[in-house]
Amino acid sequence: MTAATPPTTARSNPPVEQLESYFGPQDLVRRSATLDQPAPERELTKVAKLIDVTRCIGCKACQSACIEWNDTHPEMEDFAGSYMNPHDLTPEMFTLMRFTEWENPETNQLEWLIRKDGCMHCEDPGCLKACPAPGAIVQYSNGIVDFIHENCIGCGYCVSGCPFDIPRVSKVTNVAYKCTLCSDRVAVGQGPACAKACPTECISFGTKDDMKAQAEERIAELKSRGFENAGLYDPDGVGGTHVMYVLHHADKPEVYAGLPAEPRISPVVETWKGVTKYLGLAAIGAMAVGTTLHGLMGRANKVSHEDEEKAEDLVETEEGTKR
Amino acid sequence: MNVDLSRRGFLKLAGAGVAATSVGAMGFGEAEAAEIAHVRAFKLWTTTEARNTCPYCSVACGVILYSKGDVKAGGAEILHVEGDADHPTNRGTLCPKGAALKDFIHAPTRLTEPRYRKAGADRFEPITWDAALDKIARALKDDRDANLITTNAEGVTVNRWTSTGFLAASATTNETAWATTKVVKALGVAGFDNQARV
Amino acid sequence: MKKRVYSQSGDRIETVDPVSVRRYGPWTRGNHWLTAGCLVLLLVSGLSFFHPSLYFLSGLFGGGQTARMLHPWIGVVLFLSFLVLFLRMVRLNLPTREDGVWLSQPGKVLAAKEEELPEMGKYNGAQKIVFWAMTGLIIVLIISGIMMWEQYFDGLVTIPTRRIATITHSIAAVLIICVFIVHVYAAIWTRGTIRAMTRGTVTGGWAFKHHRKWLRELARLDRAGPAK
Amino acid sequence: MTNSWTDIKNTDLVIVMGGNAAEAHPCGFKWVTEAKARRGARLIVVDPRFTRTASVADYYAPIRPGSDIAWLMGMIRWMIENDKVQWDYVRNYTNASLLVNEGFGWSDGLFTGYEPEKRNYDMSTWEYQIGDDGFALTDPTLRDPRCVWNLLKAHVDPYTPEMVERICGTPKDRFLRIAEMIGECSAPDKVMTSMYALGWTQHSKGAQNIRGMAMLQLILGNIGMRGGGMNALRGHSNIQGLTDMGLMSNLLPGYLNMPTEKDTDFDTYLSKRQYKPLRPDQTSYWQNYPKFMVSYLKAMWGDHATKENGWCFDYLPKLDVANYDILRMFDMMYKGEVNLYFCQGFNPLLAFPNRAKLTTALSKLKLLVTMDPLETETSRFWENHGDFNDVDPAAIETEVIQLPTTCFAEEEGSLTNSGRWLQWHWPGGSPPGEAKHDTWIMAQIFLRVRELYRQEGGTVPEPILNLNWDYADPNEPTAEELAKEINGRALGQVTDLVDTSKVLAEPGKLLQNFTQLRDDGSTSSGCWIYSGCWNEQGNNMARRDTSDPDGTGAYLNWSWSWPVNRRILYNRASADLDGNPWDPERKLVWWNGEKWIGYDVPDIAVTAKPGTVMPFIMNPEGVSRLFSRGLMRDGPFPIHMEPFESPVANFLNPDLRGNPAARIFEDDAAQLATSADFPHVGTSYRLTEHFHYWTKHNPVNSVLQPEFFVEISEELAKEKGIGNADWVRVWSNRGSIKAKAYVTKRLKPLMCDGKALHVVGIPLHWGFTGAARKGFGPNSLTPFVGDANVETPESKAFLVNIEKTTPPTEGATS
Repeated sequence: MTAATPPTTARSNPPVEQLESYFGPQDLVRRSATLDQPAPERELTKVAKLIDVTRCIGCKACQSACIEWNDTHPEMEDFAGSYMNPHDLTPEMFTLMRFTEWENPETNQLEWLIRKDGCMHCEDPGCLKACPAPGAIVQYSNGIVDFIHENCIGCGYCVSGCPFDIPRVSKVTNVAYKCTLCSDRVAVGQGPACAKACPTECISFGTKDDMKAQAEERIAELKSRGFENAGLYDPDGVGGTHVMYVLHHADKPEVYAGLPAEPRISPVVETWKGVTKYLGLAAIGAMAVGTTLHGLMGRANKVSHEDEEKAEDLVETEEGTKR
Repeated sequence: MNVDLSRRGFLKLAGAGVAATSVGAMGFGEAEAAEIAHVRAFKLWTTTEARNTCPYCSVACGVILYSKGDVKAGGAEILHVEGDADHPTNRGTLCPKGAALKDFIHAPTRLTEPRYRKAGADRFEPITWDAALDKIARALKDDRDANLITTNAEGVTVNRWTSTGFLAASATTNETAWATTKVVKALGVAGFDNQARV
Repeated sequence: MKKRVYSQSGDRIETVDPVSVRRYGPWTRGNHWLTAGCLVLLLVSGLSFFHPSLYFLSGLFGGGQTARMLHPWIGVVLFLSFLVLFLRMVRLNLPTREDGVWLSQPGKVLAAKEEELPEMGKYNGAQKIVFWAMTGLIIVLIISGIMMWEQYFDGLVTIPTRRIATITHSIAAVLIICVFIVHVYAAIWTRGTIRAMTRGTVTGGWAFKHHRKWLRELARLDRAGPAK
Repeated sequence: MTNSWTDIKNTDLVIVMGGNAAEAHPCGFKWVTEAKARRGARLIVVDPRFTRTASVADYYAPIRPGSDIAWLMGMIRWMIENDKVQWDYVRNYTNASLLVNEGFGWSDGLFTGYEPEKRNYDMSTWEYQIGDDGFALTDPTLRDPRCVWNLLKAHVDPYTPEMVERICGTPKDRFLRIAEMIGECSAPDKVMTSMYALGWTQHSKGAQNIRGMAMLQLILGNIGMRGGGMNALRGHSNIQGLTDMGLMSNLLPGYLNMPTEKDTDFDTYLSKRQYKPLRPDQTSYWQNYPKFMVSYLKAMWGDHATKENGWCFDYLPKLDVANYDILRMFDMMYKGEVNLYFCQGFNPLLAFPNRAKLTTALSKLKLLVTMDPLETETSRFWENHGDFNDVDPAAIETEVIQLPTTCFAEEEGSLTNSGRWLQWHWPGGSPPGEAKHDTWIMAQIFLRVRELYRQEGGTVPEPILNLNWDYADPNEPTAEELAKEINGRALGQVTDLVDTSKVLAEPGKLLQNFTQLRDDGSTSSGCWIYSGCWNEQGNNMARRDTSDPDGTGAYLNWSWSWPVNRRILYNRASADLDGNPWDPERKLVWWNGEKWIGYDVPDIAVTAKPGTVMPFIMNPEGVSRLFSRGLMRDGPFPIHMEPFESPVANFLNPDLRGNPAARIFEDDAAQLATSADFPHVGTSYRLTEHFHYWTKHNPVNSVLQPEFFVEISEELAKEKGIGNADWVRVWSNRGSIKAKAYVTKRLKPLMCDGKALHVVGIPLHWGFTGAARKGFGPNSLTPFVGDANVETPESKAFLVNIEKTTPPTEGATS
């Protein structure tokens, strides 16, 4: 079997002959609920998806391609006062166009901001940190954060752990789902299905370095059009992401349907998965050890024969000679 | 989606009562032997590709149909449709309609048999191709014989038939269009039009 | 019947020589062991999610999926079971002045020098603490647990609230485990205690030593009561 | 399109007006994105709504539906006033200098020759001054007051920016800003492209809207240029092909036209179509009309078509009216004059105006035959669906036969895209159940009718009995056989016209292209403009060579485009009079001293000397037309006309209603409403998630946009007490629909003629069959009137009212 090469573009035709995937379990850098994950022997080139929001026309081709590639079946909902459908990410809809009609207070112009939402593939993934099931969430050295559904227990901790509110747990299978960055496609040298489909090529895919360079060009072009605050969204708080945005208003990402300005793994989650875990175990351990020691070292609290007699006395005194 | 998992989970649940009281029975070592990390098997392996163009708008994006089975033998089923990256216009991209072409091809409301609705009926009933086509041919012949205007008041041959009309499709091939226009114009149908009118 | 202060209906002196005192009837014992069983299952399943090194415990339930599925349901059973227990026991677990005195001298308690401490009713100060700690923690656990019960209540609270619920749940769980250890250990350390929850009776000596006021009341009530 | 999708990347400025390219043609719109990103091109959107195209535009301006001509004439006025004119182009390549008949003029919104009772113009004055030599007179200095340029100046004079604001509701500052952006493209090295679609065609003066922009593009010198042109985005995948193939009442393949009763014989017919040049040395390519027509008739009736019988000319129906278009046919149906109707892949019940009238009309048929891969509302027009199709099946006597056809994925053949590329495709799947190819169905119908005529005889059976049907399997002609027939072949020996000893094609061989067509019966070709698609070199439509020298976007070896694989029409005009490219950075074709060469197939005889033969070879003048003579029924210049249903009066003449030259049937005229009862302007459009009425059958697209809605401004919502996603009723004088309301900032009231006007946006993708939720279409409301020239219905501007309401009822059947 020929080995696949890493993808450098989103747009190529998929192979129909079998190829060996270019990354696999040997490339894991993180594995959920695993204490002794060995460092991989090799370091893969980081990949990234770049979403240029300024080129996006909100056509939902990404959603369509995502459904088709991943064989999901999102439920048909209703019209709820926006073009956004489904109304939210679901276990069957891994990506979603979020529409915002925003009147720019500086220019008084209407801007229709459309952002493709979905997993950001954080360098420091909150979902993985929160996950209690060993190997249910993994991160490969190329940056892909993937859910291994067979290992998922459906607890929803990833939902709490994610700074971007992405994972969704299915009510049918009780397994969490999210964008895989089309790991199955990337493995054989293809870009993600959404990136391939995107009609205006607002979604690009390649090495993270290439994507950052491309973003720089785009930002320069946007600045020439008067978008002085154009910039790249690759937030440091989560160690950078493998899905990045070019924004016209990078100074206020919140206007794009609540894209967090400074995302990071919540301190609550950090504490829960950090200090609490260890202090908790320590407390339980200490209590167990303490009582055991007390049991071994100290004397048991025994009732003496004398007590029994006293009790009889007491009962008789109190009870008289009734019996 | 993952039927295996839920079934397995269910079986384990059934055994949970026993397991809970019998630590050794299940064995700690066996506890949920974790699946190793893997990516989904690439679903287009061993499929057949056919080059086509999107039937929707007139950008005419190149698409590749991935199928299993033999088209000529009549058993080919399309598993996936994707943009053709070689195509100069779309370069592999597709819009939300094009990207979902597979489910257009397999739409639940695709027609699979000729049907006939009697006058006044509230439903269709199946009809054979032969019966349907004979009915159509007979109706055409009778109406044409009765209503073809052969000459006008001035005696000019006009061979015009206006009591039958034909609307042509906008997504059929040029070749089908040629076959269609040959037949319709030869019959003398004046009320001939196509979607371009709209 | 005279108003009971340190005992409740069902508590009675069964035999005199030797003295045997009925402490818990079969329903109460069943109720207790149901609660205890739930707690153990919750503890085991909960710990498996708490730390990777304990994940193997989920194997006892047939795997993580079932452990995850069962845990909250067991929690609900525990909550309801404990609620019954609570209602049955709450009156005698209301704190009294003697409890303060008793608790203020832990050295004597641990050294088992109870003759130097005030006489206790059916429950001593430590038992009352366990009772109230369990009550409080179970309430916290059930509320926070529901907030993080993905399968049925995924949209109940916002994700930030859910995070707080999660950390609260885990801290409460640690605490309840500690309380549980204390409870179990105290039952073991205080010999003669466990039979109260197995056979339902304790010896007169046990009652005399640990819950003399209770014993006194039962003895008095027995005399005052109608002849059998 | 004069150009192609891939060519758009060469532009400097894109104006999307009368269309919504990002939503309706997302993958084609990619090339706008590409031009923006790579060339720094700017994008202007002019639309009543802030569309998804507008969301990525550099500049947006609103416009009232149906006021585009005033806007465009205002733009032309501004260009002239501010000297933003590509003078060399205008002088040499347009008819600016030609002198117009003294009798021609206009007043009160009407041109000379108007006959109100006929709703028609006598166009005899709409002509050039013709000299004794038979050629049109010119004044190259453009001083003569009767030259086209000066008439144009006078014609556009009323359309000041203030007047544009008053008529169109486009704020003056926005209009002027856009004028400046467009004005830059009058420089020879700056190019604008116009992208339009049904936002311009679906008006009673749709053709004039497009002419307005075409004239502006000529004044800017942008026709024939890379990155320029007039680009009709077109609707369906083969709408271009169906038009090219002439599947219309008044057309024959290759834009030949159907004879009328005045064409009493073949020679009379030809005499009116063989245009002689109107200026010296000009090509006037239609002089070859007889070759195309005879070859077509030979393709139809083969050996039966002889010179003696006028090549079977009499077999063709001759029209007594301009057009038996769909509107006329449905009107006739409505009156009980039609018995049989065929809908091949067409869903008129949702596609045509005034659905109530359509339902009544269909109910009067004896037999309706539908051929479609999918369920259609038309095939089930008799079925009750509650509010969504409120009919009584028992009262409808029409018999219906519903035939299942294959779809694209199961068939082979070519489709012509809007850039005129004929692309071959191959099947990937097998037809479901008993579904059959359309070609098979047409063959079966034909063979059975022919058999009946053979057996029984009948009225004029010859056109049927003699139809050329010599396919290997007459039951199902193959795509290859049909394509070759379209391309054409030599029936006799074809020799060079000048050097007759030179044999071009032996009998039986496929023709190289239409230059080998002859009018003596020695050639046949189903569609002359497609000649060359499958010649002796093979199937050129199947070519897949992606090479593109110097990245011009031409892709000459990818598929095949008509005519003769030319990718940009009028490309000769990309070079100046001497044959040098206007913009050296954007060379297309040029004169190398001996011949025309370049990146495209030159749109001129390759040896035609620059300066003598002008670029617009199809026109007898050799130049393009700012003044269109008698070719448009509603005027040689576009003039402002209100929609038939308009909230304001025509400022030129308040007594005029709609297009004075447009046909309207009496019953339909009676149903026209005024703004007294219907104060809001309705407009229809597509959404990117759906394709017409097809994708509502697709569960995926139904997820992406599940339910019918209408769009209204926050202001109108407030006025009517409508909340976002509330149910509303929208009604016109012809019908009523229920929809969820989408209250949006993307629609704003327009200030027109001192009044605040509200637009109600009505998307068109829902019906009562398929996977999506049941819904209505705008055609329940739209008026039954079409464009004066081509009868495209006026679905983009009509009057409605709106109120809050309760949800519709579903009906018993599902």
